[in-house]
Amino acid sequence: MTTIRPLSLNVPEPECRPGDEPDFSDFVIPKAGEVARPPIDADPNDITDMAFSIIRVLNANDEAVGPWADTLNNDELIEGLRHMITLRTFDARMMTAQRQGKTSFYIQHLGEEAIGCAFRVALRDGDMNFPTYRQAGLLIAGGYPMIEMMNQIYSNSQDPLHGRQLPIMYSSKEHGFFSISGNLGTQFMQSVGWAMGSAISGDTKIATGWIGDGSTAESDFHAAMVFASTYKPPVVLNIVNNQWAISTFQGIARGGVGTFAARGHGFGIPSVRVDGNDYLAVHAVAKWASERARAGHGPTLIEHVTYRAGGHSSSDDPSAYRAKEESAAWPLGDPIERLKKHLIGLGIWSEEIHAKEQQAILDQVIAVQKEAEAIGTLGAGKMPSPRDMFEGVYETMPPHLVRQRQEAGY
Amino acid sequence: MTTIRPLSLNVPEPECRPGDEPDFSDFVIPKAGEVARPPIDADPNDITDMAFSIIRVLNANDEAVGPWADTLNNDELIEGLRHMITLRTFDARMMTAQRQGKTSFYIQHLGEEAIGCAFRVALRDGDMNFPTYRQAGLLIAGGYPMIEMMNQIYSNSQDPLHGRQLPIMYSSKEHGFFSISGNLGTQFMQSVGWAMGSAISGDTKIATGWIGDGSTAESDFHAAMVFASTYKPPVVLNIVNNQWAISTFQGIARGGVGTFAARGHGFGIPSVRVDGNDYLAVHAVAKWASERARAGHGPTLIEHVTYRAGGHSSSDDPSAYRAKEESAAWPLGDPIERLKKHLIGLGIWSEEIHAKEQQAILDQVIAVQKEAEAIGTLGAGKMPSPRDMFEGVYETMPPHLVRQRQEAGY
Amino acid sequence: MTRMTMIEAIRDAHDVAMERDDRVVVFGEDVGYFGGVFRCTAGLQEKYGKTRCFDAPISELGIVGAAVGMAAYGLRPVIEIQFADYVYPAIDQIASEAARLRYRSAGDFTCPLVIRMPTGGGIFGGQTHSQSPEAFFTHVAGLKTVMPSSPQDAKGLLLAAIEDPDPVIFLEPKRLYNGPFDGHHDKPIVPWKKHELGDVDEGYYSTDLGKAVIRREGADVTILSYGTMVYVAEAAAEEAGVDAEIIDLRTLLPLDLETIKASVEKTGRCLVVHEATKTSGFGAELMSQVQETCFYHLETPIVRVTGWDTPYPHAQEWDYFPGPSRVIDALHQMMEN
Amino acid sequence: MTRMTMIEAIRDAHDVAMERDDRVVVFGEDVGYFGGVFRCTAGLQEKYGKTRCFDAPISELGIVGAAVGMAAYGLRPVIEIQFADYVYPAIDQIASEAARLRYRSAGDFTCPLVIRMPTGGGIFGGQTHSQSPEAFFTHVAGLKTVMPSSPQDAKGLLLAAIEDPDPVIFLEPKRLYNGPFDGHHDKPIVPWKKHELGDVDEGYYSTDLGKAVIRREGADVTILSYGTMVYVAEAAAEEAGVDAEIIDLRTLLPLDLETIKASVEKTGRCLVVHEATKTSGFGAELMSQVQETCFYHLETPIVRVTGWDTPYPHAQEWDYFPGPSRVIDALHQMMEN
Ligand SMILES: Cc1ncc(C[n+]2csc(CCOP(=O)(O)OP(=O)(O)O)c2C)c(N)n1
Ligand SMILES: Cc1ncc(C[n+]2csc(CCOP(=O)(O)OP(=O)(O)O)c2C)c(N)n1
Ligand SMILES: [Mg+2]
Ligand SMILES: [Mg+2]
Repeated sequence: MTTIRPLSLNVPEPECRPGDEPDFSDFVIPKAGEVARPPIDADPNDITDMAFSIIRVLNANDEAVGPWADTLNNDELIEGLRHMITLRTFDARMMTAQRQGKTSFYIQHLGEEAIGCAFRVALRDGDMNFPTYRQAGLLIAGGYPMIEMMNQIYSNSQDPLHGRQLPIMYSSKEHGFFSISGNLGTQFMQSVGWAMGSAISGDTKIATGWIGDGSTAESDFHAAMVFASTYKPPVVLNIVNNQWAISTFQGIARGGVGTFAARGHGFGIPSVRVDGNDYLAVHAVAKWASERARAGHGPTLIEHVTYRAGGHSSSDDPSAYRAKEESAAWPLGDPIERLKKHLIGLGIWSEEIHAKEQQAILDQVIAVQKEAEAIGTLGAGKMPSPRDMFEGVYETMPPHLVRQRQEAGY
Repeated sequence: MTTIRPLSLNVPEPECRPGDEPDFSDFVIPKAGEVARPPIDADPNDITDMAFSIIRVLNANDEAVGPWADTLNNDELIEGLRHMITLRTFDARMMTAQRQGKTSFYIQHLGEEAIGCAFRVALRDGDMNFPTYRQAGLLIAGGYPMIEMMNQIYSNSQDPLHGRQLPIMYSSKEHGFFSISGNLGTQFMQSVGWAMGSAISGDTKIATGWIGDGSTAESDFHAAMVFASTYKPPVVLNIVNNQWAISTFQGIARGGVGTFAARGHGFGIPSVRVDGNDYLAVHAVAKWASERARAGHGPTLIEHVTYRAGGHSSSDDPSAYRAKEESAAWPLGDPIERLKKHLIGLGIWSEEIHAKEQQAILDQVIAVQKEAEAIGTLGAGKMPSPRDMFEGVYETMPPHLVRQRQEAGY
Repeated sequence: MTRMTMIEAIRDAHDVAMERDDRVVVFGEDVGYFGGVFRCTAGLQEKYGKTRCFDAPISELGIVGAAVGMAAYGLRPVIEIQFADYVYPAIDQIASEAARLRYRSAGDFTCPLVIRMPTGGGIFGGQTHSQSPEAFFTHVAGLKTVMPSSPQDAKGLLLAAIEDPDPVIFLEPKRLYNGPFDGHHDKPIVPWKKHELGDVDEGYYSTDLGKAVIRREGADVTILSYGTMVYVAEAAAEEAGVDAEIIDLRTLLPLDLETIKASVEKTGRCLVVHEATKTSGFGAELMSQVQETCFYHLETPIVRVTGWDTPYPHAQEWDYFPGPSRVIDALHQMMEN
Repeated sequence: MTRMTMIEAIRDAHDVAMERDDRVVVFGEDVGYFGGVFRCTAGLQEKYGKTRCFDAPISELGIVGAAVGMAAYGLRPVIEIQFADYVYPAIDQIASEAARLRYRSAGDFTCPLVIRMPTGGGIFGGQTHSQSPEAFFTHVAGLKTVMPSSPQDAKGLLLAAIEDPDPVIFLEPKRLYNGPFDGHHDKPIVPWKKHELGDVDEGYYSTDLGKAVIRREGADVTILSYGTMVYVAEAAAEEAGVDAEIIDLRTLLPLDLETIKASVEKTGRCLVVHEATKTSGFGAELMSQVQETCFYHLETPIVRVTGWDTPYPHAQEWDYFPGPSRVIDALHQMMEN
């Protein structure tokens, strides 16, 4: 018989708040190359341990080691580095543009560039990504014109979304990038539905779903897992664990389980964790999971372990809720630095080339930015017409909207 | 490189549809007594295997064996048998009353009586259950007056819910039975919230949440697991896997994972399966889980493995979607038969006593039914006043409802 | 022409659509093997196979979310929410996603999707098998909302909804599934077999969304209604001996304002009848639009007869349900001024 | 009296309530350590501890569902939905559970619960940071719906909501958090510090739910509004030179019909102004009730000025937002007839 003491509520707290010493000592990081690479038709029950380890390719000396290495050749690696530099440069410019009042809002990827950039390379044209607002790497690496992105961010007259959407809520069917929703989680379930559609149609295309650590608490996450578990559609479900929601650390969503990847075990879905700051590892895992999907082995759950080095968005100041030093203390380092060092180690890159490349990309981004700003920025220059506000609510405008448009004077 | 074949959708099917031979050979049933009984503060990670086995106490000869035995004395066992007989008798009478048009709807427990009846005995007064429509055993075993249940079923003038609710949607705070919602799943999350309230208040009361196999697909299931995993409130979360939703077999909700209990592993919540047709096993597990909760060790997930021997509700004819023989073929037998044989084996019961007891209970139920029907049945006799329809929407009736009530002529 | 129940007509519409277009897929709770708790999809799985008609897990969110994804892929999902009362878990996927996908992607992605749901009371279903949530949907830009009142309309409107390039909420008055119902719950039930509106055209045809129909011509008062209430209004007009013109809206959004306007300008009186709760019900929008467009023709205030602002009770079903007597009272009161 | 922003007034209301009543617990996304993305709960965790003010997982369903359970237990949860646009995942727990618990259990269980959410546009938040979903809530029997327009009202109404025995939806016009806004987005921002309605009583007081307030007396036309639009209406009346009586409803349900009736009977004209989309918006209900109660006093049709029936666009924010010029046009048009 238990003696009865008063109960109390457990409210998890992060190791480190402003003023504290960052401490990642509890954060176990397996050696690169340590995790085996199972066949794509492995029985989920035989690989449950993968949800508690981390697949890593680049070791402490930035050499590619182990069974997940060698999925990319040198040119592809250099291309990958370019993509990441481009995304980071683009982000830096757009953050500044937002601060200058050229747009209302921005979300950057600082520290998380490897994930979208590497993943996209493992996909085929025709596959569809259901991204969060922090996966523009899928567009950059997918060759989506930067000018379209900027026009969207500036809500100018050339904005492909006609000024209707918040900045960075891109959409491009052609580039396999599903329209971003401001409502967290919804796209995760939709990615499973899209993949079910592909399977029903006897197609060969696959879908990828994306969600953040905090958003795994949303209902859509569960629905996606249930439907993926039951119908086994060709979908790769990605959790980007960048350690923080907004001011809320990942422990509030994760609760009493070791990892987010472990959520997959309740559904019999192969679930793995990958070093999200390791371009090679992300690509290898993306390749493995998408091959599984395409071969008809069904869904895979991937937890990308990374760190949100910047603020949540242009509206957020992280120093209010986490130690400034935490970012520097993050043990998995910086994805661009690591790939750069790897390429230098391979003898196909150097600090000089890197500096030149950065400058070249910066020039390119600035050139595109000039072009976009010449068209217009939010509220200045050429803007989408107010008339357009009434278009596209339905394929054909119903009478009541026509009346309203006329009432508005358009 | 994978060769690309057209994809196809996996749609799970039950082993047996009307016309097929029932076949439960894939259904692994561990021997009674086989599963160890861990301490209540066991590390969830050390007992994950419990989600893939089944805790059973009564063996093939209906003897109580193993570490989960001996949680009840003889009188309590006899009392338990009486509760189950009472519930089954009550159900039979009410099903007939519904067929006779004395009420609109009914849901019976046939084959599942052990679960609510045994569980309630392991709880204390003050604890709160958040039941489904198929857990009236919690009321019967909790001493809730049968007359109140019948008045509610008949929606007569003495209906404690004033005729507002569908039959069997009982509510009794005094008896620790939360108002039943017709919307599946919602109560599961609320049970976690209630338990959080108890913990926040430094109380010693615990909550239990109840949900069906099919309803685990609902969003509320996920929310409940997330909040339980994070705040570790004193709650016992029960999944009643009776193999069927309505016409949909449990495989559609369960998907590619072995058991529903395994869902708990993604949350670090101790998760066990129990033979839901074994009164002793259900009680032992309920005792273990509620002691965990009360001692501050947080939530437990329990999958009660049982079989819905009757139709889903009075509106359902299961022969349209499953083989009539399936029920008889169900390997875990009938809870009343099994406890009866156990008591006979103990030498404290006999077929004669059983028959007498059944008759006595039947007489008692019939007496109460007469009493209830003397007051009224749906649409006949004394009925709740239409005026009451406008009461209780808010504590004090706002002006617009007063106007509507007057317009209605009351 | 065949006499059919509304259930048979709905099933037939599915059949015709699936036959004509491989992209049409049907799923929902219990819709596959069993064919739906109301049997509206019976036989479809057998005929078209498990991957075009199948059972879904009990997750309205998942059902709608999956359908949004499939629609974006290029299919034309037709899904069933078992009861309209259970649509709430899916509201986010409907209001934030399905309804806005075309707009927010500037037509890059679209969402041709039909969400069917049995609606309304009169079957002693209590609080959670009786609701009429149409007002919610009409408030969400990007959705169309339809409610048929007969087998012929149910089939034609459902076929039109399936062909529509945008998401359509298709509300089925469950009290009309097997026969018309005029609110006289004590009278014997009339099956569709005995009612001319049970005549359904064979094969393919479609009934335009956004077009109301005049069920009864009249000169003195216009009754705006839809679903079950159309029959209640008809009975009430007869019994009240009032020369009422009864308009069955059929589509709530887009609304056929022309037909409404013409009628109210003719009669000078307007009565709105619906089963849903009163406050912020769709009747409020109807009253507002009539008031906005016909104010100077109105001889008496527009009146609404609706369900009360309470949950739908069980025992008091017929006190809640806005039956003929309440409509008759309203008609008499209106004719007095 | 202290000058406060609406944010400070809301925080103060929490503080006073938590001080007075241990049963008051506060949680939601980012409300704990950080004090909320709009800082409405800043300092509460520090003062009252982690178990009375804490961060919740990102599950609106879970937040409301947990609160329903806590309320049934006996606590008085005050929860925040980070933006009203994100309430949809919780609609089932609100409409099917919180709203009906008292009724369906015949008072055996109750649900004293406040659900706060920043509402409305004017901050370039795009489709998912700008919505005004009040109409949904007013259609659900069992809920009360409140929207303050000033710091003083925000504090008093929030304290009343927390003490209310039933669930209250508390909509906070985020454009008014830091100062009044009359729709002239090109003019410099006025902080509450510079506005008399920024004067907030210290300590405990409460403002009755269900009571509107007349913000401006007038003889020629009654303007019914709430939230941000009250200031737009004031500016418009001034600029139009129309002697308008402006009623700030403050509580949408229960509605203060007496005050509305008295005013419209006096002025003979009624203009309804809200930011939400038009069709089936709360304006429709207001028009209907005015029409039902004041028909014979109306000299002109009731007019509504609202957001358009589209999602809330980003670039075209000021074309969507019903600003002073649209209200002025409506006033002139009404005064002409
Ligand atoms: C349904 C919903 N609830 C809340 C929000 C507000 N919100 C926007 S981002 C965010 C944090 C998300 O964190 P996470 O999922 O970890 O993604 P990350 O930003 O870290 O990539 C929140 C709470 C929202 N957009 N949608
Ligand atoms: C939200 C919601 N969706 C659908 C339904 C309709 N419905 C009632 S019971 C039921 C099946 C539930 O099956 P399960 O969870 O296994 O419980 P059981 O009846 O087997 O005890 C369904 C689909 C509902 N009541 N609520
Ligand atoms: Mg995150
Ligand atoms: Mg079941």
